[in-house]
Amino acid sequence: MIRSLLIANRGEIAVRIIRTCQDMGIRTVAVYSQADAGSLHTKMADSAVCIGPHPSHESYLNMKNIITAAYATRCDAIHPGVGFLAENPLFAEEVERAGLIFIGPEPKTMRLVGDKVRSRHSALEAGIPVTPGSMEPVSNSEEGAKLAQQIGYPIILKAAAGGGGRGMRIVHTPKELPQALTIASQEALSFFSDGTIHMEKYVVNPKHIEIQLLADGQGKVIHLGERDCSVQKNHQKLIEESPSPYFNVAMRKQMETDAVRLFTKIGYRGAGTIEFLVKDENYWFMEVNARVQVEHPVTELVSLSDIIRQQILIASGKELNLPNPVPRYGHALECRINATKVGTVTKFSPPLGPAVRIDTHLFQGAKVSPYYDALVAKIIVHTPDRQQSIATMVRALRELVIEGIETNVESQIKILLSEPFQSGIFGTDLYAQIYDDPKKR
Amino acid sequence: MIRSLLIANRGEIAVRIIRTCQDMGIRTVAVYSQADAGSLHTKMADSAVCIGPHPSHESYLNMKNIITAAYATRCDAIHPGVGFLAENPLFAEEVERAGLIFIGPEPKTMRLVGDKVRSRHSALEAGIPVTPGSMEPVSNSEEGAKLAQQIGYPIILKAAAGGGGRGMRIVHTPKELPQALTIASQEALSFFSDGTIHMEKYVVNPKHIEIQLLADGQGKVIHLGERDCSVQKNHQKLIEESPSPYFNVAMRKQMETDAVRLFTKIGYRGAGTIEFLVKDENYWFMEVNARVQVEHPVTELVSLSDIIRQQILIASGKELNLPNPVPRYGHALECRINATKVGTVTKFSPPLGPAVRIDTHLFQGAKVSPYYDALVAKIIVHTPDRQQSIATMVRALRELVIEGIETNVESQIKILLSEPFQSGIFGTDLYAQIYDDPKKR
Amino acid sequence: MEIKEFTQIITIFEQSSLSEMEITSETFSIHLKKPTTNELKELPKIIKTEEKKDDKPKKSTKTITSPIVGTFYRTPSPDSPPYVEVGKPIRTGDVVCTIEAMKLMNQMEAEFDCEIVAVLADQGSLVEFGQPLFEVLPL
Amino acid sequence: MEIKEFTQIITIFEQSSLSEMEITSETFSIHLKKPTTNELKELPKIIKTEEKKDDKPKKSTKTITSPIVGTFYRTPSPDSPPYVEVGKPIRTGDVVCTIEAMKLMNQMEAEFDCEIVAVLADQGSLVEFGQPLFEVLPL
Repeated sequence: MIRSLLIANRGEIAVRIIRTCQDMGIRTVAVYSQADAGSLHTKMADSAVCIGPHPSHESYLNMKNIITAAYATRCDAIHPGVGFLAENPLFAEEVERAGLIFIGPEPKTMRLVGDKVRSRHSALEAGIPVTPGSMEPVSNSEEGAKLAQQIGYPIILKAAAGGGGRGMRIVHTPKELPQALTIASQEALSFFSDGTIHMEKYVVNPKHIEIQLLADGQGKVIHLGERDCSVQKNHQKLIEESPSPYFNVAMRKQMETDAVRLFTKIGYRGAGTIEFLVKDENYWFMEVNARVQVEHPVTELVSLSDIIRQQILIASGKELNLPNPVPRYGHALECRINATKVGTVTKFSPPLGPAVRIDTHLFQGAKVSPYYDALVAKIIVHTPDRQQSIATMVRALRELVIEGIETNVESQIKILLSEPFQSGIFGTDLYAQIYDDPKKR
Repeated sequence: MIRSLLIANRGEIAVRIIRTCQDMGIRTVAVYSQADAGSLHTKMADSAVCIGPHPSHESYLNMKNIITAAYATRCDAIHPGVGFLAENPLFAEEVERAGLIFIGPEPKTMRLVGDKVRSRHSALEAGIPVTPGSMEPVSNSEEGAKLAQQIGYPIILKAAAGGGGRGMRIVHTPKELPQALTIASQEALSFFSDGTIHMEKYVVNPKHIEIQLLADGQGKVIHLGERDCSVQKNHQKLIEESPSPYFNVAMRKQMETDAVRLFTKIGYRGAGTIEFLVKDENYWFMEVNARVQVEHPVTELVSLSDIIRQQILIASGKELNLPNPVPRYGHALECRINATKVGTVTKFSPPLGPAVRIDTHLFQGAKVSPYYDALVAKIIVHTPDRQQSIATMVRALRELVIEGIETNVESQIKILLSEPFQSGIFGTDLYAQIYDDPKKR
Repeated sequence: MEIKEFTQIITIFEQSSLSEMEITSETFSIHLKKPTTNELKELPKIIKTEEKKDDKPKKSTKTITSPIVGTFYRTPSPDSPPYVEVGKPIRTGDVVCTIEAMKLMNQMEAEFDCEIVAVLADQGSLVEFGQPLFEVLPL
Repeated sequence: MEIKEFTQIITIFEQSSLSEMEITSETFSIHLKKPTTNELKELPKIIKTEEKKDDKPKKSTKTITSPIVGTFYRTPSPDSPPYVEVGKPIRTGDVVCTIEAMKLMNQMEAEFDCEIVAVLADQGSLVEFGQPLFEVLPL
């Protein structure tokens, strides 16, 4: 039984986790870097511990200080949130070694799905299509050239240990390949301490679709449907929705079944997501996100569930107690509000009223520092259908007042009102298309 | 087609109506008394017209100024909100005479259901149980004494034209009756310009249950389930929920069917509610509320619908386009936040995050005046079940910050945490029970 | 500049409806700001006739405000001359304008002898309750 | 401009409803601002040793802050005397306390010669990163 929990994160996700803990009667301990002193999560938690100066590797990535803080404040468990240590198997092991519960998958699962090459093998073995590409690391440039010819250009190079767009290189012609391989490998080495690279077919302008899953580690795996996260800028998601506007029912059902099968096969425990690329009538496994995701609220709204609560229950050893399939209602849409210029928030007035949910750590007086993720708020709406969701989202974004910092609100409204977004027929190139980005691929 | 709409109301309900208009692309015109200059609804509407000084009868009840404002700002329709002119058939007629659409039932329906005696007849004719009592006005005190003896004490006297607890008298013994009749009649005369009184059996500590209905006036009548509004203080609702925690399924189904039958029979058009008293295995028709109600959001959340939108669509002549029966999900709970001391709001920070909806006209700097209803905010939560809703509501109320005025937040938390409320087994005496009110009946 | 003058500036600013103020001159610059988190719309004039506030010393004028919501007309009919003209004196009971509400023409009468200084509402426009219609100088 | 005049300006500002004020002239410039409604928790000391701020004129003391999160111990073992005592001088490199983190005892050493003025953390309590442990007077 988890009665007290340390949240090893900051910002809106820490606030969001604290709220569910309050709903469950769980005592909370926040941690913060000196740059985040006075941040909302430190005020909302029952107690707060400063764990280091502003650089992440000395604070939010400082395993020792975090675990010591959890231990000394008599916590039963640690929730890693999103990012930072959320997908670090070493951290999960250290937490468990300290006699605490890590809220997430088992370390060995994190290791398996964290390796792009190994996770592709698992997907293939579970009978899930993967993009054409190397099933082993690319060891040298001759081998790479041969493989690329076989797959057909454009191809994409990825760090085997990587994620989040870092260490990725898209190659359009054989001539670019040798240098791209060298650079990608160097980037992979410096970001992930592992220069291993693998190669895949680069799918141009696909849909980015992911399936949300919950698994209790006791044999029960269920899905909560898909999210469409195709609106991205430089591989960073901007707008997410569920259900996807562009999805044939048979294919969706197949992907859901595939996703459940893969998690069952690898014995997954906890909340997790399987990301797919979708183009026309094809879909390919991309990766597993072994954690809760920023965009989880859209799924919570359409399935009337609380994914953080489910994570905590699973980590407490409870069997999943949800209907299977989980019924889903209406359409939910999320806009990420990112700071484009940091500072102190001099005025904050969130949109309220019907159909609107706000996850944020902003308040009047909040300091938005340049050291961490730019995400300052998530505006999520839930209505019977996509058209109403878009209208309500525009209403909400126009009602939102944030002064003292600058944000991407106007840009988000522009996307929402754009013809391709409204039509629902668009891929990951949408942002570049609207902003006529020369980097558009 | 309604393209522009005047909202003949103020406060949170005006704000709530404006938001739906924004979602639907409808231009809005707010009206305000001089005491409400700078109020949130005047800022959110596309334009705002001052219609009089602070006394309601010179501003929010000033039909001529309101209709002239609608006419001069080229509105297509008027939404009366809750209270003020919402159930006034004369206003509806004047609005229609000016060539505008009145968003509500037809005047003749309002007249029928606004008369307690006539509406009881309609209910009986539709085969709905009514509390034992007079089916005609009580004309004199001898006749009253005979009737009371027949019904059995305690009995309740009501103004035939009344509502909202005004002009009501509970009588426990024959000795009290003559004077009670005189006073009730005088009150009825002064409040409703009609001294007609009728008599009913007084049900001690019943559940107050109401069924929400939508009717398109073209033959389609559907219900959106029930609301339990038993938590009341002096006949004023404080907390509402759906579904009711104390309800046998067969009886609920019967009440829903009864409610649909009555609205079908009287040819109702628009949104409306039928209120029932429930005790043990019995229920009795109480009255029809021929308007949207303050507590409509709990129904909106469990049915993923927008009742204001449906009102506007029905008034535009659209057929109801909702599944029948409307599916309902989970449990929703609403707490009314009332000002107990007025003033200027110096700080306002609403609870946010998962499962929470806020309808309010508060903001930092808002003036809460003593002239109107004390309701300043509605906190509504939606979760899978009642237990979670209560926990989330307590979290939300604790997160709510309102400074500069005083409110009933603490008192609401006390009710939520009380044993009888948590058990779900309580009637309209709950508040008196918790606060050990000597006026407890 | 003396402290007294600064005080005066601040007092002036305080009493004004401004939210922010900045003054720059050869010898000084001043920047003032009020806590403006949520600015309220200024209350319209509440009483039917009241002193007009103005910084400049001036003859004491009053405003005649609208007692109803309606459409403002300066003339009895489209081709008639206006009821009243700027600079002309009028007597108590003289009609100064009509305000149309629900097809009814409501004739507004002067409540005291005065001279019209300015017409503040536009011909044919919507006037709110309490909206200033005329600036007048009592005689 | 004299200090008395500044004081007057500040007093005026203090008593006003203003949130911010800036005055610049040939001879002076002043910028005043009131705290926002949402005051942030005070930042803990960021640097490991820094000047202790105090209004009263005093000998210039410094604070030694915790470089890690852990449990603070003044003694090497439960029945030993403390590493350091108030009023006693210590040398660079002397152990001043241990902080336990994940079963490891981290011995904290003085970085300069000093005298302990006050012990600021409780025996056996959790100390945060940056939390003041000792007030010391450099020798």
